Amino acid sequence: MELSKEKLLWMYKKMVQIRQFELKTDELYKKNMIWGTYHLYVGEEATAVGACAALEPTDYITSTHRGHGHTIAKGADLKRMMAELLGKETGYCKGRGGSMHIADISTGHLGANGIVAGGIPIATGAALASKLREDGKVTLCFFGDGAANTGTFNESLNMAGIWKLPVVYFCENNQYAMSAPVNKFTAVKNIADRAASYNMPGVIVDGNDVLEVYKAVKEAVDRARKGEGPTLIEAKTYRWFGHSKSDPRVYRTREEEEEWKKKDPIKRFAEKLLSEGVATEEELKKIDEEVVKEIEEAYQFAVESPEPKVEDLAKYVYAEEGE
Amino acid sequence: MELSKEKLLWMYKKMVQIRQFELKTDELYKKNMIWGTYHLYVGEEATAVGACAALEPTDYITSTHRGHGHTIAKGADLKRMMAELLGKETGYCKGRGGSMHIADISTGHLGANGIVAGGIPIATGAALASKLREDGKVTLCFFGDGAANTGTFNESLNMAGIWKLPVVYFCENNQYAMSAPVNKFTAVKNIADRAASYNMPGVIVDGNDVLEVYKAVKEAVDRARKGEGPTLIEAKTYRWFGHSKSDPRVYRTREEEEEWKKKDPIKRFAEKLLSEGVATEEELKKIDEEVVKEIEEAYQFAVESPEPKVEDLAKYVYAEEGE
Amino acid sequence: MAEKLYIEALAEAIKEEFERDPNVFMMGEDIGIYGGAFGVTKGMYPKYKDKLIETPISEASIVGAGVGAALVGMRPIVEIMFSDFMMDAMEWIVNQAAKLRYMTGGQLKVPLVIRSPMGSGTGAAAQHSQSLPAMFAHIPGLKVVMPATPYDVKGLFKAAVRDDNPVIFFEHKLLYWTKGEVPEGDYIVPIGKADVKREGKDITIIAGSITVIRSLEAAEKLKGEGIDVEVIDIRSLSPLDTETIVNSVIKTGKVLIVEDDNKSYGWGAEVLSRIVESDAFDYLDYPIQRLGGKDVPIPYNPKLEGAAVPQVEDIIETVKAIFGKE
Amino acid sequence: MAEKLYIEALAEAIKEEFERDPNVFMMGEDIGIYGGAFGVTKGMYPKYKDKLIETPISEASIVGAGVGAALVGMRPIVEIMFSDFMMDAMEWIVNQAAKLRYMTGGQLKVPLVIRSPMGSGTGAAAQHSQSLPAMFAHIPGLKVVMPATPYDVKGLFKAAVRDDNPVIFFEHKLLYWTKGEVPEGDYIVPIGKADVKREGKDITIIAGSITVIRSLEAAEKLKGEGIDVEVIDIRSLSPLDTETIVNSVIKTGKVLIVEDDNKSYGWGAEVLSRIVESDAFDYLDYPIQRLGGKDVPIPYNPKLEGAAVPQVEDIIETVKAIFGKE
Ligand SMILES: Cc1ncc(C[n+]2csc(CCOP(=O)(O)OP(=O)(O)O)c2C)c(N)n1
Ligand SMILES: Cc1ncc(C[n+]2csc(CCOP(=O)(O)OP(=O)(O)O)c2C)c(N)n1
Ligand SMILES: [Mg+2]
Ligand SMILES: [Mg+2]
Repeated sequence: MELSKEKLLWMYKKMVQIRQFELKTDELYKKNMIWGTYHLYVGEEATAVGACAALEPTDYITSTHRGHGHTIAKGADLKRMMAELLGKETGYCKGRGGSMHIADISTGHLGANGIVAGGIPIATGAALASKLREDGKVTLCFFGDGAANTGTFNESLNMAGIWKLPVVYFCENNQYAMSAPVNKFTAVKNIADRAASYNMPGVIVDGNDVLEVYKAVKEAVDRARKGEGPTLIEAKTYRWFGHSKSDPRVYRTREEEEEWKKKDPIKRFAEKLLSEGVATEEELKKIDEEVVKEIEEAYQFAVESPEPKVEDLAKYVYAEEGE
Repeated sequence: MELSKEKLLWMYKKMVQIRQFELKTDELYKKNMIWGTYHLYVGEEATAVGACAALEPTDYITSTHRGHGHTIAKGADLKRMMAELLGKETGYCKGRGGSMHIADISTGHLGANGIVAGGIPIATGAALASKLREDGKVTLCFFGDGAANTGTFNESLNMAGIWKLPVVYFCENNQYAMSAPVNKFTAVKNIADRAASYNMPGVIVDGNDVLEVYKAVKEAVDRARKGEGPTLIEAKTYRWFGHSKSDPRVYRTREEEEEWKKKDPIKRFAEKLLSEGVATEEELKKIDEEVVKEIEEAYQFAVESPEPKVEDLAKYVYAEEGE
Repeated sequence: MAEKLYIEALAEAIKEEFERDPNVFMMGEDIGIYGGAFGVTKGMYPKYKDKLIETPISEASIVGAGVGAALVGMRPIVEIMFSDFMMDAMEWIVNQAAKLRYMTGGQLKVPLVIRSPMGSGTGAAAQHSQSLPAMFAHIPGLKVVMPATPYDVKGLFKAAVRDDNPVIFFEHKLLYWTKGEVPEGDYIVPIGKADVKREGKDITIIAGSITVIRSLEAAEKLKGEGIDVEVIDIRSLSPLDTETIVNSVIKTGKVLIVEDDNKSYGWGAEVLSRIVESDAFDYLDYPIQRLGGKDVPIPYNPKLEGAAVPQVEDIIETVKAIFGKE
Repeated sequence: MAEKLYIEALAEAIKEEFERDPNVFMMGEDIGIYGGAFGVTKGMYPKYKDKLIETPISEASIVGAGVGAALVGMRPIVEIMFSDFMMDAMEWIVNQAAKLRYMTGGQLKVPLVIRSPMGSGTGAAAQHSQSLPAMFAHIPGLKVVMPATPYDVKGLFKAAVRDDNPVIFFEHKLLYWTKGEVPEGDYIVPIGKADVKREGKDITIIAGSITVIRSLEAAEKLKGEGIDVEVIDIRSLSPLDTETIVNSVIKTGKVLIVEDDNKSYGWGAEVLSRIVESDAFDYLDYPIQRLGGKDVPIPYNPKLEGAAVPQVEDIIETVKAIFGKE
């Protein structure tokens, strides 16, 4: 493997962080500690981590309703994420946004979005800004298979195509948009095939293989940074849990789920790291334990944090002068 | 030619009607007799006529801001069209709609539309209705090259693709969307290539050859009627005049315009009819003269028609019960 | 009469309309086997398979295709999963559905129902919690209703489906699991008629959708304070039943308008204006009060979220203040 | 001071902002060599080539990309060719631009200007003629302005570009070719301040955009009738300058609100409500009157079109009726 051990273990750790963060989220929801809804990322860890590993810290991402994974992979603080889920003043959104709206401008994260495809034009605009300013930044736009059927997919990819914007459209095809199977609701075999409509390369990757994801994104990012324009990448993966908090998954079989769970991206990566001698079992175990501790700390931080004050309800509606 | 002489001469006549109607419109506008704006169809006669010739009278079309040609080709009454342009109570829209909103439900014309791509979802919905009711009707959706970059293009063609709707998406690529050259604003060489994204055939035709247009549309309509799904057809053509009433055409050269005018669809068709012995010069001349008379009659009708009454301003906002 | 949940009454109305008219069908995301995000079509799937057209995530074209199907004689019901997502379809609501009839001089008609849950109170934050009926009521050509009770939701839904105009049909999320009496079989609640949900002589509360329920609760509690509250359920914003409102105001002389929309430029302003412009004006013995949503996006934190829209306590306090009790 | 056309003053403001701040640029359809549908950017093209990003017909993504560029520090100006087409971009205006700051607890900001011509009077019919600022004023997080004069359009445009919030900037089409005094160089007209465009003591007319011009003309003619009209240009709907309005009403005791929006659920209702809720209420010696657009889509025929919105004659008649002159 061409990547340094440090980087590889960073990737491993991020994937484990995501998994553990999501499991904790689910636990807290079931304990009635999380308000509203949430969309778990479990099973898709390789896509966020592989993609973000190919970015510079100053590069931008846009995320989705299923955004915890992207947010962690781009480098956000688990404490402030957890605090946000608990609606606390110390959260990334000061408790105003919750699960679907976490942004972290310090790591180039322009925001999760409650609107399907919400990030597609936003990423396009961020990339346009980079082109106008020649700041050398690349924007990576995460979106789901369902988002590929929305209007702005056509509009924005066309814009990126004609302007050769430094943007990577990264489709996480987890086989379903809520209850809608991708092959029944999408009139094309591979979403990546739609790239041909926009004068950009279309690339399909195994979304459960973090290194394959990394490689494809790295190539696309390099092209983008060199001014050669956008790429559409489709990563085939699977969400293990229901769409959101209360989804009995009547639209798919338990067998199908089991098939995909066999392709667990974390397990696969761990096995690769071990078999290629990059890391020992102890090293990985140590990481796993570190993560458990971090998640626990994040949880403690969140629980102990204060709630926003009701009298501050109207704060942040408008930016004040000089803010 | 496989088509009957009667049909061929009908096609010729329709093309001439469109041309003459538009020239009269331009004249009336310059005499300040037409309010608002209008979008001339001159140069594109072969696309409307070739396409509508392939439809049954009970089939549906949706049209655009540049809709006079489609409306005439689908069989509308020139008198009521002209009356509409003059804002008269006898017009198709009782003077409420004007150039951009003519519909003629009696000929299956579901309306011109002032919104670019306005007809795309509407046609899709009409075709969905036909599929649900199994009424054997086909909907043909006219739209411009500019409309192919809008959001609903992606949404609607995807829907038609997954549901195999009886609809023909007919793109009149007249090389410009207002001042925007298609090759600069569309990130794909041929708009028809986008069909691949929607599991439907994409067909490119010479939009200045009425018979070629007819043939391609006929094939698509037959497929649609048999339940084999939608088709995307791109007809390459050119508008001779400015985009709308007052466009000095600074975005293109007079030479380019002259090149295209050499491919005058009416002249080409006339020559073909003559050279293949379908019609004599006298026959065509007779048609030309008939049309001049019809246009003049339409004009007289329009001029002599009453205006809507101001006290009827709020009529037609809502359908009343039992209407 | 049987007690039913709001969501049951609505589902009943949908199924009865499916049965009544072969032209009625429904389009929307996840409305098939999943039963819709709020479960309105749950259990309909095997039986009404042909009536439930499940769509990709394409709000603009879902509504646009609804318009197209309506133009050729169908009577589509479009479900928009959260009414916030109507913003993606505004073109097809405002520029197409609302105007096609007028623009064609009465040639076309658009018998389309767009039904959608609105409102806050579920922790879904700013993009999934708005109450925006006032925006739609501003557009001529649309009818806008927001039934508050199981009885009304069934009757108004049937009226909406049978109406030859586009009807925007708002269902507040928190109403789905409320109960009330619902007759078996067919009945209509006419669009454009307000309803006196509670008679009273001291003050008129004008409310709509969820705020009707909250106002009724407040009214019960205010009885203990000796204040006899009349609660008018506006039900339909467009057309607006000014007459019922005016009659009540003439009777009570005091008005509180309670709306779930953001207060500024909300529907309460129009209602207030109509009262001021009416004969009732001279009967007012206290300035008209408006209690509306705060002018903020809906926050996630539950305490903030609750504070963003009028609650029962807010209504009670405001009424008490009007009567000088505090 | 030089007399300039509204459209010239606006173009001047755009160019000066281009020069002032490298982060300012403009996106829109046909804004390059064509100069925009109404000619606002005519002649800018060769010099400001890099500042004028011409887009495909993709309103949703034009606004959405504007939001994205704004998030990373640019100050985009988006031209929507006709404000009716904002309906295609409502998602990006209402659910994104207006809310991103709030939803992220103040982390993000969206310094975006969306400017667009509105209104009827050009025979463009229902889909190209609406005045809808009230819809946008209902959404917290947006600022909404509609300058009526060349002076204001330049100053307010600069304020809008420099504002850190999304500003919806409405230009009535019929104003482009009106004239007025415009200073050279930089000046700001603050957002959120109404302006007394004409002082008078007998009645307050509250108007915005085109209706300001019509009200001023009416006021001149009413002078001959011995009626001294004060005309307030509301300028900004959000924030709304209640204070200036209230002060004027206290002075005159009579109010006519004249709006180009459809009257029902228009901005006039909010202004009326604010007056009723204010101290000015007790100073009213005549019921507040609203003159608004008729609740119809804008028709094509010029006579019908003219009748659909308040004209100078309508204003004069209404004022005269208030003073019992007819
Ligand atoms: C515009 C819009 N329509 C509908 C929804 C409701 N919704 C939220 S997530 C979702 C499915 C998204 O599927 P996909 O894009 O594949 O992402 P995934 O959930 O699979 O990660 C839907 C329909 C929404 N949030 N926004
Ligand atoms: C949604 C929308 N955006 C912009 C416009 C303004 N407009 C009218 S026609 C037109 C160009 C359309 O180009 P095309 O689709 O190629 O049709 P053509 O005019 O060439 O026939 C534009 C931008 C509009 N009417 N609707
Ligand atoms: Mg998915
Ligand atoms: Mg074109």
